Amino acid sequence: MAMKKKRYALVIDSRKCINCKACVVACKAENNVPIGNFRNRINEERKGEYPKLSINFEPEQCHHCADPSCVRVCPTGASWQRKDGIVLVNYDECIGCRYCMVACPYDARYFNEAEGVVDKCTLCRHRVDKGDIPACVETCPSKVRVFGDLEDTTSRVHELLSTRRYRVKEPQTGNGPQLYYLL
Amino acid sequence: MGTIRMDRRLFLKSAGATAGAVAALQVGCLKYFKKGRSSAGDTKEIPTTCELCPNKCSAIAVVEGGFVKKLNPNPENPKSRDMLCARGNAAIKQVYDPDRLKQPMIRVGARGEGKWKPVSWDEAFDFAAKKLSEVKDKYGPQASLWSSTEGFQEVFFKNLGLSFGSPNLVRHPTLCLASVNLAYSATFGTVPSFDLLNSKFVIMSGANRFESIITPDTMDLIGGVMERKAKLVYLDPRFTVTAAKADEWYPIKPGTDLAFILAMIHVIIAEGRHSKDFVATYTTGFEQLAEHVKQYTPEWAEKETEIPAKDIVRIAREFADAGARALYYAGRRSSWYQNDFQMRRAQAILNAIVGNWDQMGGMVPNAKLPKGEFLFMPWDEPKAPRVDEVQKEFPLAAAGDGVYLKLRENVLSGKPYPIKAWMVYKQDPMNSLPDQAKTLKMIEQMDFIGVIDVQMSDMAWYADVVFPESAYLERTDPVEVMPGIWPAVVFRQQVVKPIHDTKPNLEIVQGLAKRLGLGDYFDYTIEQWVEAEFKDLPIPMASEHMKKHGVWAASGQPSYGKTLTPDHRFVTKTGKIEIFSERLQEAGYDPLPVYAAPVQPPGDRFRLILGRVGYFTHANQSNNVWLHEFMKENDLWINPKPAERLGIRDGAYVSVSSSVGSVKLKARVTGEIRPDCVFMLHGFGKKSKMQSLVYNVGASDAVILETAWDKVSGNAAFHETFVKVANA
Amino acid sequence: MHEFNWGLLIVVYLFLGGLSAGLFFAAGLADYMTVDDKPVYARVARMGAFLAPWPVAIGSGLLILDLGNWYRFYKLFIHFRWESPMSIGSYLLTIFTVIAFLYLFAWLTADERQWLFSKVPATWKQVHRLNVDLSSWRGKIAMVGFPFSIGVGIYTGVLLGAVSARPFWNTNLVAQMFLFSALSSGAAALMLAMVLNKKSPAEKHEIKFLVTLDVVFISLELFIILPYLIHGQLSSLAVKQALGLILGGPYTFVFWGPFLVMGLLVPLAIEVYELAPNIFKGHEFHGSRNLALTAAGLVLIGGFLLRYIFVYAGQVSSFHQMGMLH
Amino acid sequence: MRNTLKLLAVIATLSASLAAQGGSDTKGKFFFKKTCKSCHSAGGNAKEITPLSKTQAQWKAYFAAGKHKKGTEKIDSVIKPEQVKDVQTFLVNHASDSPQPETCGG
Repeated sequence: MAMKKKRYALVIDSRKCINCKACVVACKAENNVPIGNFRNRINEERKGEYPKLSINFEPEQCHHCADPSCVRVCPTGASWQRKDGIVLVNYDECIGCRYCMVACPYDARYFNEAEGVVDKCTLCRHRVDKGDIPACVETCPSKVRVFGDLEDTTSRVHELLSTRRYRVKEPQTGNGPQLYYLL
Repeated sequence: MGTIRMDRRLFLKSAGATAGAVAALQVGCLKYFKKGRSSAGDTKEIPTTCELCPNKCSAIAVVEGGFVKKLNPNPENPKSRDMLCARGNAAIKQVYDPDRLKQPMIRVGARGEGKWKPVSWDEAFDFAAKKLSEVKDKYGPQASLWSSTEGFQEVFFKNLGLSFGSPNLVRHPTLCLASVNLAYSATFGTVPSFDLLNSKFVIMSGANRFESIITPDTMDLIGGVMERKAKLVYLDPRFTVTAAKADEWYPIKPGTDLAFILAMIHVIIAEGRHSKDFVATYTTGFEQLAEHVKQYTPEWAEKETEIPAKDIVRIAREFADAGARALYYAGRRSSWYQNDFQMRRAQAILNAIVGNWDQMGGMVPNAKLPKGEFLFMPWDEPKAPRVDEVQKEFPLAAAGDGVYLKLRENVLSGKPYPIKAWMVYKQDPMNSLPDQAKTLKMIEQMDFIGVIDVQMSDMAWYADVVFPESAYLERTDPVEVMPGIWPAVVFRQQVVKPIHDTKPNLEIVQGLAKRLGLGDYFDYTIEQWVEAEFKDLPIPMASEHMKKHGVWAASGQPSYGKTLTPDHRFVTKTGKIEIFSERLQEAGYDPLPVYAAPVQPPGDRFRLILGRVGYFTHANQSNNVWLHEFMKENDLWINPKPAERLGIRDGAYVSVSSSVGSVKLKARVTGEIRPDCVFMLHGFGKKSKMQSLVYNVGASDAVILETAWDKVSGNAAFHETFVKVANA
Repeated sequence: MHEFNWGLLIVVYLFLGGLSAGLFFAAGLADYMTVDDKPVYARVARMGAFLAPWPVAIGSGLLILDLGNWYRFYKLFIHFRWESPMSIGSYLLTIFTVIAFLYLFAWLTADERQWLFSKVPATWKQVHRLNVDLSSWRGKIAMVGFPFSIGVGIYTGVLLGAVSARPFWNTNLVAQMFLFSALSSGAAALMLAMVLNKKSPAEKHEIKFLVTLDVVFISLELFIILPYLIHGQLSSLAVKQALGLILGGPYTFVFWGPFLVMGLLVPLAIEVYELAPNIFKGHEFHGSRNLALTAAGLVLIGGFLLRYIFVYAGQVSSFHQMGMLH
Repeated sequence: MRNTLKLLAVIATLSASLAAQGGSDTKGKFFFKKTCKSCHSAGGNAKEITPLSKTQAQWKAYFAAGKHKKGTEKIDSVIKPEQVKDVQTFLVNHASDSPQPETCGG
């Protein structure tokens, strides 16, 4: 049976992010992420002087890039990418050289000390493959993240990217990041 | 103490590891490590209800091989808006926390020394019953104090205290939102919900809803504000996340919110922008109000609040123009000053005169759902009057909740009668009451202290016996109707069997009751109790439904305006919305809110202001390993100007002292706070070594907060402490 | 605080890999240098051949130890990933190490070979068959080894330079910089060894040869560092900000002081001071042992610091504008 | 059943003394739910009644009159005489104009 081509992506409305960390803990539980390591995070930018101030939050995790540098530099092919765009680590092939961590423009990977391998956001592939959405997307109180298939023209991500202005981070690295930040 | 560390990861690893060569072992681990990522065969999904904050969101527990692997939000509950916050997600770690109380323990060293003897439940019950009986025999049943915080199983604990014969139940509201509840009750006869999902103009002060706790209000408002459907004006001496997201932020002078509100009312009435029909039909006392607020001009308020008069006028106009869909938000935990009740009353009045009552986008009286009740055998009412003399000192307050700080004063003075035994359920007075030294003194004068808790709180650390309660994921609890705009029924059922030698509160209460000769009053099981409650629910096959879904919500759109019929009787003395309150007047209080300027800190002092961050909020969660990662210790926010004057550098330790105590913590020099205040977060500096992540780390605000309370509600006033800051 | 994924072991490894490449290159070059068809630098070549394989062998060992799962290093050789510098580098490094050992073997005297094989049990017949004289193959081995030594020298730079995520690294000049630094380190190490060899002290013409080689390499390195800095300043904002790490950031001191001045300019000055009178005025070459030792030592420290600065500063550099708080 | 028997035994011994004094809110609630609500509930035989159905004064007047079923029978023929005071206490305490501020939980 010919499967329709898929391309998963996240659309992020950072303005709604209040740094509540629900996504971070949900990810930790869902993926058994060790203490001290994180697969996703919330970047924080504080500016100004009293009383003219601003704070911006920006959730970030693996961008599941179109041409991921982590996959390119991996010497054993442990870092790989599925056809639907999800970038993964094959833990049996990973030798723990950490080249991919150095090569990721988004610092999205971490080294699992206990296992000696590099690990990262899997976009909750085990949930996604069952038709669910990633844990961070699901739990978010203010629904900052929208998950979906860019190839599906009826999807919410497709709609948002067609109708709203957005940016991607660090496109100059040539990675083709697939986390879309709404403006 | 010989305890087995039941960390989940460790367990999984040891389960996955097989004996063999080092490499084989590592490969074995890795195999398991991978397996942990995909669902195993025996996965169960059990709906339950979160207990980590009062919001009670619906969750679905994913259980694999007897372990709670994940909590997912349950979309069926409209009140949890298909989310779980950081704390809700981290509840798993409450179960598998190595610091947890794992068996009953009796103190063997001095109080607070931390020497414990693990005992059987029988020993613990016998010991506590003996001590309680001794106190009862010697001083009477009223010499026992029963303090607790809301929770589905709190009812059993309260009933134990009452059936024991003590009138002295003291609950958390006067450390929380009693002033709000009393002010709205006094005005509308009820505490309404705020329809933030549909409001157009919201003013918030004395609350920090995008940062301090995550509930539906947070989500509704952030959606509205960020999608430009609602405007948010926010007053706070500190630049919080809420301030960052608000349309307008004013660093108001602390304690002057009432002046701002009165000036708004002044403008609205002076310009005739109030909802005249609504005021005429549903309220009483508007004329007195109009006369009363004449003195409170925007120009006067500017001097008090430091908010420009022109902005007050503009905000008042915008607010009144939004009318039915304007809201002055009531706040949540919100007891800051000694005039807190009157400040909240003024908010209520402001809301009333723009006619947002029972309107879409306004304040909506809570819809309720019928629920069955398990009828247990009633006991004699306790005969003695309350030790905190609530009826005399705070005639309008909720007597059943008590007034905590007044109670502590009376216990310390031994008047009107001595208190010699203290039972505590799910509460940590050591950290939730100001002036920890006084609480310690109160502890010292007890003949007996028993604490029921999931973890070794600071209060438990000073107890004589601790009864380990099962975590919520290990219990079945009474059914709860959650009134609101979208009322729902939620059910908390056991997800996993207790992993330690713990018991649900009901069984702890029963164990004690049996030995106190009160067993007959608790002669039922949780299943009987729950089935009785299911009976009157408006749900077909209620029992089956609730066990399968964990929640039931009334479907369809909320119906606004049910109370907007001329013959509707508000639960007030006059049956109307009471702008002018005769009841307050009779009780000797101002019938309309009268402004008195707050005392300002002398030159070398700062006003200490407090706050919460949503991934802890309550002091009992800072030891959760998944949450602790976000903040390892609390710090003192201080504006760069005074910091420079005092030579305080960012990140250096400072001492913060008030008239009652002194603490040390790191300074955070930041422009995100007014120069006349300093700020610290609640929940650190624990004294209990079984809160290992936060033991002696950072500082507890309770140590330096002074005792002060709101005159009408008795609610603790948490922002009335002036502190000196110096390099440590 | 930024987390360093690569630490000191990687710095040492990059340094040692480069050092071997430089030693081999200098040794091979010395072997080829003849005056009137006489191998006047044979002692230099032999010393170089003796030293060259060890740093890279130790370095590779360190690299393997630095892996999260060291026992899986073999996986590097069951895959070939042409896009991954590390994959290419692993093969390059292995071939180079084999050649370097072969070259060393070719420089052994008959006595030395006999001594070596006397340690092998007599029953290991297959091993004893390897006891052959390769001295006539030296030139050929060196010739085959040259591109691999250059390759290893460049590889240590390409490993970093190929990472587009790190603006501090991601310029074409890093590879050359590392190569010339490697070659100069090799020459300096060889000089150090020659001068310190008490049994048969280095002769002036040998020192002159190595000093000359070093002056050339240091100069080339300087001519890469200068455009690296200028280029960076004129480059995109991210690269410019990344250069801030050495132009007014945490690595400024170590870059300008210990590395650039002490590790490059001072040894260059010493070496020019030694060489200039000889070249320009025809004076006899000084050949001061102490100055040679000082210059060589400083060059080695400089070579190490270059890698230290690049490994650490590079990891700090990022395109990220926002803070990295979790 | 066992519960009820025990209950009756206890009540019988206690109620006489209590009825004389103020009356018990807790017991009143129990008797109200047990006795009155069996008819006066949604879908029951009679009109639904809650404490909020009347004001404090109205409840007091109702019990002073002591009539049930529109005056056709005496209240203590429906509620046991010794329980009337408790029920009255409960209803008055929770009447529609009772100063009972809402609380949090419990």
